[in-house]
Amino acid sequence: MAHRSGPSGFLLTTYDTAVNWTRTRSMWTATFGLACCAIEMMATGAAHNDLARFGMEVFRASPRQADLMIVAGRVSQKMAPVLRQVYDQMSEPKWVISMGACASTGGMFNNYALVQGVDEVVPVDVYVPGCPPGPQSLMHGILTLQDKVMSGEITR
Amino acid sequence: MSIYSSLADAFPSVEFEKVLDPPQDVAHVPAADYPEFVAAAKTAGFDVFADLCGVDYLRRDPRFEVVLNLLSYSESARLRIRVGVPAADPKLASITDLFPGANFYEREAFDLFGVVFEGHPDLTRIVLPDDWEGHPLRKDYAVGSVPVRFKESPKAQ
Amino acid sequence: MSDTPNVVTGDLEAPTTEAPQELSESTSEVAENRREVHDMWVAGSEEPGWMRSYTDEGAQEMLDAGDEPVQEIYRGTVVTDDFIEDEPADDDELQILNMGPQHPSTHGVLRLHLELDGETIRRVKPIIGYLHTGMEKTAETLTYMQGSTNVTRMDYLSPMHMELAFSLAVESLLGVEIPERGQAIRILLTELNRVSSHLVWAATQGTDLGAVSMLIYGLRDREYILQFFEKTTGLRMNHNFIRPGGVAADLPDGWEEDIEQIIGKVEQGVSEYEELFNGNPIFRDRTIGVGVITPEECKALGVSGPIARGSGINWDLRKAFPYSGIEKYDFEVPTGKHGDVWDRYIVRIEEIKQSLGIVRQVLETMPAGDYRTEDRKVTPPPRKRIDESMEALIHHFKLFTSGFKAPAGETYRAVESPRGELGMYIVSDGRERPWRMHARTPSFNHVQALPTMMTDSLVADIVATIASCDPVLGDVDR
Amino acid sequence: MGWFADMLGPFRGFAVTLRQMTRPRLTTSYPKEKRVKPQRFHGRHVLNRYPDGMEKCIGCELCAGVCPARCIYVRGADNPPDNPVSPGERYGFIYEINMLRCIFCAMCVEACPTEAITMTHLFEMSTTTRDDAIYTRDELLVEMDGTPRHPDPPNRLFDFDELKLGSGWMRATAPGGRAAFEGVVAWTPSATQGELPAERGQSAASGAEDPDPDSRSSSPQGGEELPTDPPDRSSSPDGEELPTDPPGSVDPDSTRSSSTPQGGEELPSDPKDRHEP
Amino acid sequence: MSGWELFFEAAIKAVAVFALVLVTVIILVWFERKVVADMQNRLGPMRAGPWGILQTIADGVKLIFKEPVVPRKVEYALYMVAPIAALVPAILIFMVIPIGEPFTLGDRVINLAGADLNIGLLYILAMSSVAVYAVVLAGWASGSKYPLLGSVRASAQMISYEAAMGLALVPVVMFTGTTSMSKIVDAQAGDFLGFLGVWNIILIPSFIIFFISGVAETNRAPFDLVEAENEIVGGYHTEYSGFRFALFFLAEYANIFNISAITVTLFLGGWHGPNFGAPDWIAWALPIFWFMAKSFMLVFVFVWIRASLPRMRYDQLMAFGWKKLIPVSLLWIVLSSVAIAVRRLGLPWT
Amino acid sequence: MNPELVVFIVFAAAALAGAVTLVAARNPVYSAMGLLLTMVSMAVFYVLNDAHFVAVVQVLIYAGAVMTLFLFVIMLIGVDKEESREEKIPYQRPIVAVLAGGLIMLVFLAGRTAWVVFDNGVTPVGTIENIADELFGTWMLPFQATILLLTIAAVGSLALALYQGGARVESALAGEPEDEPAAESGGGE
Repeated sequence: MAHRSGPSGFLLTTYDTAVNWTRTRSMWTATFGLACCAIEMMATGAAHNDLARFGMEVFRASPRQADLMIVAGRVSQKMAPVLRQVYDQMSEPKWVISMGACASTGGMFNNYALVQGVDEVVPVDVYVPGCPPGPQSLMHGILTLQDKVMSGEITR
Repeated sequence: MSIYSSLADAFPSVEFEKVLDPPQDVAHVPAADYPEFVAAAKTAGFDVFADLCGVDYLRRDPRFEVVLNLLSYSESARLRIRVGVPAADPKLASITDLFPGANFYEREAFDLFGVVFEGHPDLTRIVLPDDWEGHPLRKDYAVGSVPVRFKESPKAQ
Repeated sequence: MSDTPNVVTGDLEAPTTEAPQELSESTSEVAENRREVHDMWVAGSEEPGWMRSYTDEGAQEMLDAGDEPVQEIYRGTVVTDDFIEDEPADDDELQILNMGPQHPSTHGVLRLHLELDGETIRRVKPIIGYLHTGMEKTAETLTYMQGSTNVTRMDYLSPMHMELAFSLAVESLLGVEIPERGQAIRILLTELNRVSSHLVWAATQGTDLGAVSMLIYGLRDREYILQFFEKTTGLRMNHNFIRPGGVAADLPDGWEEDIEQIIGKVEQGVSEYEELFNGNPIFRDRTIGVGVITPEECKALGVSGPIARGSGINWDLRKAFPYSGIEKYDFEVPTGKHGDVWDRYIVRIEEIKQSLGIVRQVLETMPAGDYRTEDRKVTPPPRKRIDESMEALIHHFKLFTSGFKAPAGETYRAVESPRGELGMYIVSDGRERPWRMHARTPSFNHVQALPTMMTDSLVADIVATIASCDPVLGDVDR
Repeated sequence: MGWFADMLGPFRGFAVTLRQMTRPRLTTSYPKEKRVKPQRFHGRHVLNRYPDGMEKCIGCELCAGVCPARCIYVRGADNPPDNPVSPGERYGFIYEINMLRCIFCAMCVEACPTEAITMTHLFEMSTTTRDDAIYTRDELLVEMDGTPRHPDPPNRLFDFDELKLGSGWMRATAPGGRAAFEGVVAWTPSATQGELPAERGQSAASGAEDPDPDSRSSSPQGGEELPTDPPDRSSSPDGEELPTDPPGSVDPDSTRSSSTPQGGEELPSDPKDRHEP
Repeated sequence: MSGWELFFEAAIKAVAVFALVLVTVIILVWFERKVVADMQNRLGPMRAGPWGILQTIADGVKLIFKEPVVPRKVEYALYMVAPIAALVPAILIFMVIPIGEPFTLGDRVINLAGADLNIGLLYILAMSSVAVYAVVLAGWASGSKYPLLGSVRASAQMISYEAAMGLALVPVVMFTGTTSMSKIVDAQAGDFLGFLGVWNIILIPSFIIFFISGVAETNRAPFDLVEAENEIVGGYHTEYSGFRFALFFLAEYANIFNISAITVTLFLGGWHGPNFGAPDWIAWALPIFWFMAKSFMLVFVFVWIRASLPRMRYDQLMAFGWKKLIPVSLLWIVLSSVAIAVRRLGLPWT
Repeated sequence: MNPELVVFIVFAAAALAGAVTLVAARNPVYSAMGLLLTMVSMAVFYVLNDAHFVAVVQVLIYAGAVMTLFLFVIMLIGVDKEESREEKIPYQRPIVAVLAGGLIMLVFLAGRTAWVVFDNGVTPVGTIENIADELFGTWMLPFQATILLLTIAAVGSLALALYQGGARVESALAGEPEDEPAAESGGGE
């Protein structure tokens, strides 16, 4: 969609917007809970914060059906290939939220065992600081991602 | 406490040391006596396996030490067993036949310190990938930290 | 097995079947396992070959940034990477299933290597290390002052217990006494933490057995405790609140009402869980007689906590080696008989009630006074004093730049965490950082005991058993 | 009776789930409404100013030293004599926090001798790049009126009510464990927020019967003495007078209500007023 | 009436039924998520349209535009066929369910059902027994182990409960004397004491057995071991993504509604219900309303069960089916046939 | 050209394709699917001939139950194994050729025969009643005897299977070794 001039441009834009809207409203999450952040991710899904409001309570155990991978927790050197593999198994379009200090940069564990930032392994769309980020911080990250998705075009 | 003294009588080569906080005994066991001592401790009542870990006293001889914690439910007593392991030949008998619970702990000590437990059924790396080089909890193994990223710090440039 | 070298390495140029490991006595077994690894790694069969060599037991380093995966995905077409040969069919009955490390019911990143005969499990091998964080190494770089931030992230469901064990160990090295109020606050927070941890267990146990609402209910009731923790410590988890020398701050205003509210909410919640599960025939059938472990096995494997108590071992460190003044409070130690999932369920539910009882006693008998030792080598001076006294300012600077020194020696202190005996072994060389810090974490033993509980049970029993062990992988791998 | 309960057993679970439908829903609809955060909440850091606009940071690097994640980078520089930035000799001319490393343990807040760095209730820090999460001095410094700067002001989720609150942890840890110092205002006033009140009703201060901490032998090294005159009338360390506000009158959770500066008029005469160069 | 005329009528009805199934599923998914949320003190979907009413549409459109990955090891043809094989029986079953009162158009009576087969019940059983193929094929064709486990579980489960389901229907057939769905509905017309419908609900054991088997046939909790997320990841649809997964999703919910609708038709009086003397223009739609209302009430029960019960284990499931449901339904057949015989022929000693 | 003919042609082609698949497919699952396709097509033919009941029973019993069991067994006994291409019967191919020729001749002969069409005015409605009358009236005793025989055969074959390769069948059929669910399943159907 390089050229979007003329009357069809409007249609295409509407089409893009509509599809992106569905994507933001129905972003199914791959369960990639690793450590502390996973517990907060669960808490985000629980009654007090309710991820379901975003249509996101559908945690898919199978990465094939997931749109979003929330890397929740520290990624060890041993886990990194698995992470990459789960990412590869997800079908396009897919997004990654790096939740928490450990996933984003290694956090306070600046040592031999951890991958210092999950963006060394998979492309990350949104970083959520916090250790662990509270449910609302995570939701802010999700909203940031939704903004990002809405502003982009359909890639496929 | 009789449970300690009976052990002390049986093993004159073992040095006992009293610790007050928390009250318990620490046994300094020569590596040669280690499995027999553990077996004796088990029969003496310390039949619960609690903990096993390695320590690297870099500049001391023997350089490594394996620390074993046993527990007695009946006497509410603890026993800490410290065994020196020389750096040149870091080998120690495995006690997995006495305490199956030592299995993972010995693997961990092997993984992180390189202490080889002879007679262990499956002495492989446990927490680190199999192809890892080195034993990270040794003192001569670097922490492996990377510089923290800043905008204006000299390292970030 | 060995005729498909590419399967093992995924590398056309330099095929090798040699597993790069030293001192391994079971290389062939590992290699054999490796061939199967890709089948069931996470969800599917389709693993690009380049990944396989790295994924087998984890990898030390990642691919170069420019290295693209071999796999090409075309929209709507078959993914082809034809250099991987199809494996020959198995003639034996056993099929190998890799559960995890990313599986919804392995509570994090535990990986189980299963040999299945139909749906029956013949052999289990837990593989851990996917969350190895190097905390024991990090602890050697942090001062005792900062140490709590490190240990609190080990067992992320019971951070207070981790902090307490660390603080107790450091205090036993230092030989400082904690004021009564500090001790009472510690007990209050750790017992609340026990409740919140057990609530997460209840949530996961329920949801792993398929009762989806239980996940929400457990986390819902835990939220009240977390809110209190947040009010007290400023953080919902990983509090860094119990420190060597006492606690970081006093309880916030109105804490009594909060505690009353928590007790009310959790008691109501627990009664609801019992209503949901106790009489439910499906739940009973799925838990009674499942995942049995005997007291002898518990002792030999070092299994502690509710699992050991579920087997009938009447052992609780709070009774046997009381810490932090827990002996002043009145509580029972529930035990089971059969050591199955059901008994552990009963024990944990009862422990929630007992802990709430302790919390209520603490609420009633909270002493006044200092909540942190006033040893200036350990505790920073009151902020007011910094302005007034040069000495206080020096203490402040000294403490926050280099921390405090602990006398040389070694110590092992254990507390009863929600999962069992949580010990902290610290070797000090007389400086302000531990020479060696080792955490004896209960989940480590429990994961080790999983094969004992699981062998010859069904696939569905795996999840029930894992959930009833309530392992926290941060606790296992550290 | 027992058999009856047994028979009902399978169905009692249904009653539980059905009962929930009559209960209120607990959900906070986040983008529309936010959870009320407690005073001590550890949020994003800010660098504070004195009421006259001077920066509080003196570039002493205590925060950087104590940070377990090493996520703070500070460089101090001598104050320019003609236009001093901070009241002391030095000021922090580079101050960066890598929020993605930060674990929000608030050790920096405890360490800071001048209360320069405190934590607000801001929690919305998600970024799309790693660099955006590195906060520089410009972003961390509060405005002259004490409002923290936010890197993304047009953000629709921006809540101005949250901005001026915070520093609860600094106040909570100020007594250093001593009951007698609880409720003692021991910090300098900040820009327009004036002198922040002590965290209300620290229970020992309001209810302790131990009147004379000097007689105790629990402070052997410090040799400090209690302040002779209580700096804040409302919360005396002697514990004889109760705080002027009854403890229940203000919801401790409600950060909004307690955010009003209470001691503003006392500022000029405060003895600890260190901001005069 | 020529063959083509019939053909077109059938075609129109088929399209209408398909549309109805789609719309119902869209509402159904939203309904389920809302009800489950309500049972868990939550709000449920809120941000897709008002009260999240467009949630299902968002899900569906998103899935359609998602990349359908086809893993390397699949059996291509069967992998592709399986999702369709899941949806077709679901829609075919719905074809025979009368959703409202027949009305006359010109000189023809048009049934509000796709087709009014005189062997409707058997047809339903046949179709639901074919539905298992989708699950089995999906699991097998995926060429990976979790789906295979799921499909093995599915085939055993669905065969077992098919038997119980069929047996549960025998008393209904005996009671009403027909296997045509519309005639079964007709047999439940009229009321008792002025307000209670004369429904087949008096065959309560049949009703319960049928509903339980129906829950099992649709692989819903507590019988959802086929796709038990905590055990075998996604079960048979683990390897499916994009719109193929959406087809499975659609089929599952269509089946839920089917079971509810069949139960309503067989036991709860179908579209019968009080009309409160409503005017004609509204009385026309009232049967459809009653039908839908009753069906959604049963859907609510589905959701309620899911929110309340833990999942059964494989062996317990089989034991429950073979050792409890089938013997009970056999016993009930005997009892009810005796009762019916007595009602028709009188007591032997009179 | 009426719709019935269209339907017939389509499903006749499907039936043939299914039959060919059944014989030709290497993978037993595909063979089973081919058989399934043929059966369903047959059911459609029954419908075209107004034999609704037979059609439904065809689907219910053969497609629904029997084939599912086939599949179940095929999957459990190693799906990945290909059928052996070895010919075990001597002179297999010539025999098949002769038989095929005979079949084709039969079809031609059948096509030339003048079929007697009964048209006694009996509407196909009520087929169930007719069948039931026949089964439970006229042929009551043979019917029951057949049931008994089939049950015995099922139980016997299972017993044999259990005797030879015990573990497999046990775990295959229920995952519950202590019961004999297989025997029950024979009775239940």
